[in-house]
Amino acid sequence: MRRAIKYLFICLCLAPLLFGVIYSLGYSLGLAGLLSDGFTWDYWIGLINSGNLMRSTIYTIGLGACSLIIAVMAALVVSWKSGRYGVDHRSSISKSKAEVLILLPLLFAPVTAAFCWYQILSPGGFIARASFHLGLIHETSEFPRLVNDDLGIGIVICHVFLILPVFSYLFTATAHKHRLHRLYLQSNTLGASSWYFFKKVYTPMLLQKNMRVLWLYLIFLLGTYEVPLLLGGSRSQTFSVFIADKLTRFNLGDIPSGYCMAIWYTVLITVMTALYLRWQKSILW
Amino acid sequence: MITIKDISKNYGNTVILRRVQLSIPVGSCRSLLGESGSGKSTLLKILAGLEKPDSGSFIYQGEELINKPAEKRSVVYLSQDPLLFPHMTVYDNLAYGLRVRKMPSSTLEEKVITLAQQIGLKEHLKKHPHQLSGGQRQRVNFGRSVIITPRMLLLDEPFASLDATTRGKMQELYLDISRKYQITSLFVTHDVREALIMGDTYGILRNGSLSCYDTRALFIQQPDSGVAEEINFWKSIQ
Amino acid sequence: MVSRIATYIVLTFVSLPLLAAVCLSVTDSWFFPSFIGSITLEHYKVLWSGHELAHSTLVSLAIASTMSIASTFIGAVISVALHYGRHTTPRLLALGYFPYAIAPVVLGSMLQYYFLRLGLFGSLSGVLIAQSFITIPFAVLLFSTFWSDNVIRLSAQARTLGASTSIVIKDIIFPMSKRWIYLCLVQCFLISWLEYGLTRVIGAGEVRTLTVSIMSLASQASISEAAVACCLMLLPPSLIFMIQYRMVSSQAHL
Amino acid sequence: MASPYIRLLAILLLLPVVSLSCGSEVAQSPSENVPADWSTIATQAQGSTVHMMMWQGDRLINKYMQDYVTPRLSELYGIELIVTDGQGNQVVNRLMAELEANRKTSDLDIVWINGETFYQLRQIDALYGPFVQKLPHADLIDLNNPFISMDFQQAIDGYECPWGNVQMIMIYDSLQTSDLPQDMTEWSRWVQDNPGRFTWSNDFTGMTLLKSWLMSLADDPSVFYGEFSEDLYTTYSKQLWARIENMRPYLWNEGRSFPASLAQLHQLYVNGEVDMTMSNNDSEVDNKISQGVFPTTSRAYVPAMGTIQNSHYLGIPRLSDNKVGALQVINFLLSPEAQYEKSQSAVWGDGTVLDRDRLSPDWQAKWTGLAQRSHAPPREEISKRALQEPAPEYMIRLFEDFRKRIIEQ
Repeated sequence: MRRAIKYLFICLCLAPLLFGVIYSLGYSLGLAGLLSDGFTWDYWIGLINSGNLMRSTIYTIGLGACSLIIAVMAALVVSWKSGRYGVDHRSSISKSKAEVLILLPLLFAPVTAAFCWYQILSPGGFIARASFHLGLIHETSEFPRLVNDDLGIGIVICHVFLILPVFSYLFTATAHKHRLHRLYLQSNTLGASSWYFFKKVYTPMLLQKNMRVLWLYLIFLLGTYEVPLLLGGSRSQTFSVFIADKLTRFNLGDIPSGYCMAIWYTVLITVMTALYLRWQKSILW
Repeated sequence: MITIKDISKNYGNTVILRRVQLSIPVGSCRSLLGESGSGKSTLLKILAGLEKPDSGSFIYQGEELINKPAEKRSVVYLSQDPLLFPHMTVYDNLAYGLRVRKMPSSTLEEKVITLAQQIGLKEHLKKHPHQLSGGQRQRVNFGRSVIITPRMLLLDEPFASLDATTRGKMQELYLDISRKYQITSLFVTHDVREALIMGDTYGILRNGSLSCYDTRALFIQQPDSGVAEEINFWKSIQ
Repeated sequence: MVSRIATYIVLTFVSLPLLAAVCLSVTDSWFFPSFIGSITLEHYKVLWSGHELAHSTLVSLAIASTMSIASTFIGAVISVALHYGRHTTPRLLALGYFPYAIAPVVLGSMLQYYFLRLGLFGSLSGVLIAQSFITIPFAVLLFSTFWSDNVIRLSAQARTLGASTSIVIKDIIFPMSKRWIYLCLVQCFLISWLEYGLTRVIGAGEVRTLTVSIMSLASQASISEAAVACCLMLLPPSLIFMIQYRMVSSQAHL
Repeated sequence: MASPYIRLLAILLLLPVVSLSCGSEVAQSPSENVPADWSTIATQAQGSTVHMMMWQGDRLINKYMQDYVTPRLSELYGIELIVTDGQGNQVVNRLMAELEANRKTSDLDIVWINGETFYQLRQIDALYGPFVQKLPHADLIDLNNPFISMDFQQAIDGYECPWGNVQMIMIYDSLQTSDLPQDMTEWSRWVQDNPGRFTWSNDFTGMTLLKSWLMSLADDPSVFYGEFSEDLYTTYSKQLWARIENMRPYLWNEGRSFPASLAQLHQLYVNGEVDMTMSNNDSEVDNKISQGVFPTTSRAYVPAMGTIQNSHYLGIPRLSDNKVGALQVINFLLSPEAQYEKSQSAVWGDGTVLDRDRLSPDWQAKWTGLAQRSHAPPREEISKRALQEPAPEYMIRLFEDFRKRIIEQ
């Protein structure tokens, strides 16, 4: 009985992935699908030659990394502020309220956040309207493009919004756990400024302690779909948008290349997850 | 009589227990002297039924226990830190073994109160474990095991984490109660004095091999029992 | 001073989308450049007249509650099987990360064929099964943090006192794991509640949860309705959050 | 310990392979025995459930289905109609996946399709037919009208039933814009005069505009009628891309991106980011004004170069197991009653496919009294500027080349 349940767990974890990859592999090599005419590498070669594989990879990883870096920097500052290093403890802004508010994004589904940010950032959105009333712009075309742009600014903003509370909480908790407050006082008595401590002790220590979590979030960010779908530009597509797009495009001949990309993405994620687990192992096991 | 024969246990290539033999007359206590890593915890877990030996037998009054699951053995394991159920009161902790055995609540209550009196915890029955001191907790742990009159009690350095005074008191209490309840026990410790105080017979576990000594004299003569060193120490400071 | 400004900027940043959602859900004729159109509660009123969004909310609630209870139960059973009375290899648990790491929409696309073959495509049961690929491993991973050395030793102790496995689970494991069970129920509910990709692909437009509705309303540019859906989406997590916050702060007072 | 794991892994690996190879047998369609006479069909359809997949991107259309069609069907025939959301490409994807999975029956009984969706569904043999002539109301259809009997230059051959007929229109705000471009040359100039104020969506509607432009580049648009011609496409698309390339810096966002859907384009228009939007439904402007989405000063026009008029259709998947129910539903949707309801601009504003001369005098009278829409020119007028849909390959090629030559550059 116990053994059976154990195998059930293994199946539950591996079967969806294996089944999916095998079908996709079949499709991408012309072995499955209604329009398949037997084994061929054409779809793979086509995908690589079109540059879409490289472009999507770079674009997706770039967006993920940017979002992560900005969110981490912001979260470091937030956790530093909420830790009240070098500030009187009875400091002004009510601690609990601000700290509760920072958790607000946790309530948002990615699709909700993407929709709201679209309405805020688009050239006809809230910020543009406010700028208009403030006399900063006179018509919408003067407003900088923040959504559906090629750089993915809107995507990054939305991602940062979604993960900022996680990292803020994580950093605050880590700092608390490792008693960085005491280290701070220690470093003060040694004559270091707050900024110096922040730069040389606080940041490196928190980053080092949470490297694995950051890696895990990078993996998650590579797979976000709703945010780039609503906020992304038309020129570059992230993995998931590309895949979903190809699989449901009118051109039935495009479907295999969608499956090629799906395999490439799955392999990438599997390797990254395996690295994460190995990393965890070297520390824990 | 409790007889343990040829118990062996290996983890991979590491030998933990090597053909351990031992016997304890019912109602008496055998002290087992062993350093950490000598295999004493594994031995106790095997006897409690929490781990399976590679070979060997464990016979209580002619009945083979080695293949019985832990809950059917009535052999209670008492560890160094008192493992009290944190979500239950002292009363419920003490009554636990009896409830499992479906004892009617009137007899149960009587038994628990008597025992609580004997271990000096009558005033604390409604408290939760985190409200007790270390010594009190160990007393609950001990009472909880004794109350079901187990076939055998396995004590794994039960007083190691207590301070010297409490420890002394606990030793006295244990001797007192175990005589009253006619408990058969195997008492593992790394403290020679405790081994001498608690045991009727003795043994030393070294790297998975056990030597038994049925009289105090034989035990003291053993060079690695540490008794000689203890005596020399006291002599040297006189 | 600088730090105060920084704090206010961050706080504005995190609260903007909520304000946007609430504003848009009560506005009509939101034409540029008017900041807020005419205020109306019309978009909420339709919810009571059997509007599609009301239906979506119920579907979402039903799916999320089912997933929450079922995954917690199955996760708990698997967890007991893996951990009870022994130390499990972390290697086995590590498998639980894989379905969790892959993008749901990609996973769904790759599995669509099998769901079709099994007749589960575009059905509620299909969506439930697909979501369980994520929630059950998650529940198992979450429960694995419960099995501390202390728990394992306490259950061993109870066994030597005569308690059978089922009694140990009832008397010791269950009461001690209440916090994990609560957490698991909440988290699985939220995962399912916030899920879009798998539900869209495997549900094939026939299982219209709130997230699916928001996406289709947003791409139809039905702004006000999408905003109402967003506000509805925010409700259950806010409630859970408030309860949790109450619990934590009331514990702090003790 | 290791061996059972390996065995398990082997099973896991093999299972999908086995299930894939099973899928290669030829799919059998369910009983093709749809009765020949209508009364039997009607009896069998009584009380059944019909699943319909259609684009649900419009509030009014959804309302028409939900508040009118569904209750009427259950009232008249006891049929329960279940409508699910799915655009053309999703319909193709779904039916194709069902065939790939070797399903015996489809989950869908009716699909709302046209143009390349029809073309592709025919390609993969996913449609049941011919069935149109079985429908009693088919007699009322205006099959002489090439805009109805031909779908993207492909004869419908009874494999899909016309449902509605629409023409592409351009929508503008009469307060903001007065000089309206009438052909591609004027458009280029207009865009230069109004930089950043025009764009189109990278979807069906946007491509329909490109198609209209493409056809207007030829002296006689009718050269595009008939089968796809590579030469024709190459010649005129070269001109088209060159012109768009010139136009590009003056487009919205300097032509660096295009809205992904018509809805996004509508939103740009509503937000005042662009001066024009467009629609394949000539009643859209009235619809959107009545919903409070568009400003009331919005108007529609059809440029002199002409725009594409086309019809949309209903098909029955080959694997549907309730074809009789589907036939009954489609027959109802073709009825004068349902068509009349649908053509009111407050309801949907969809052009009818019925030939009015064949209707009973009562219905003819009713139709004549139908309130005209107020913000778009009358249908009779705009259909003078109607172009036929060219073959579906033009659309597919335009899509691909637009992405390669414009978006990704």
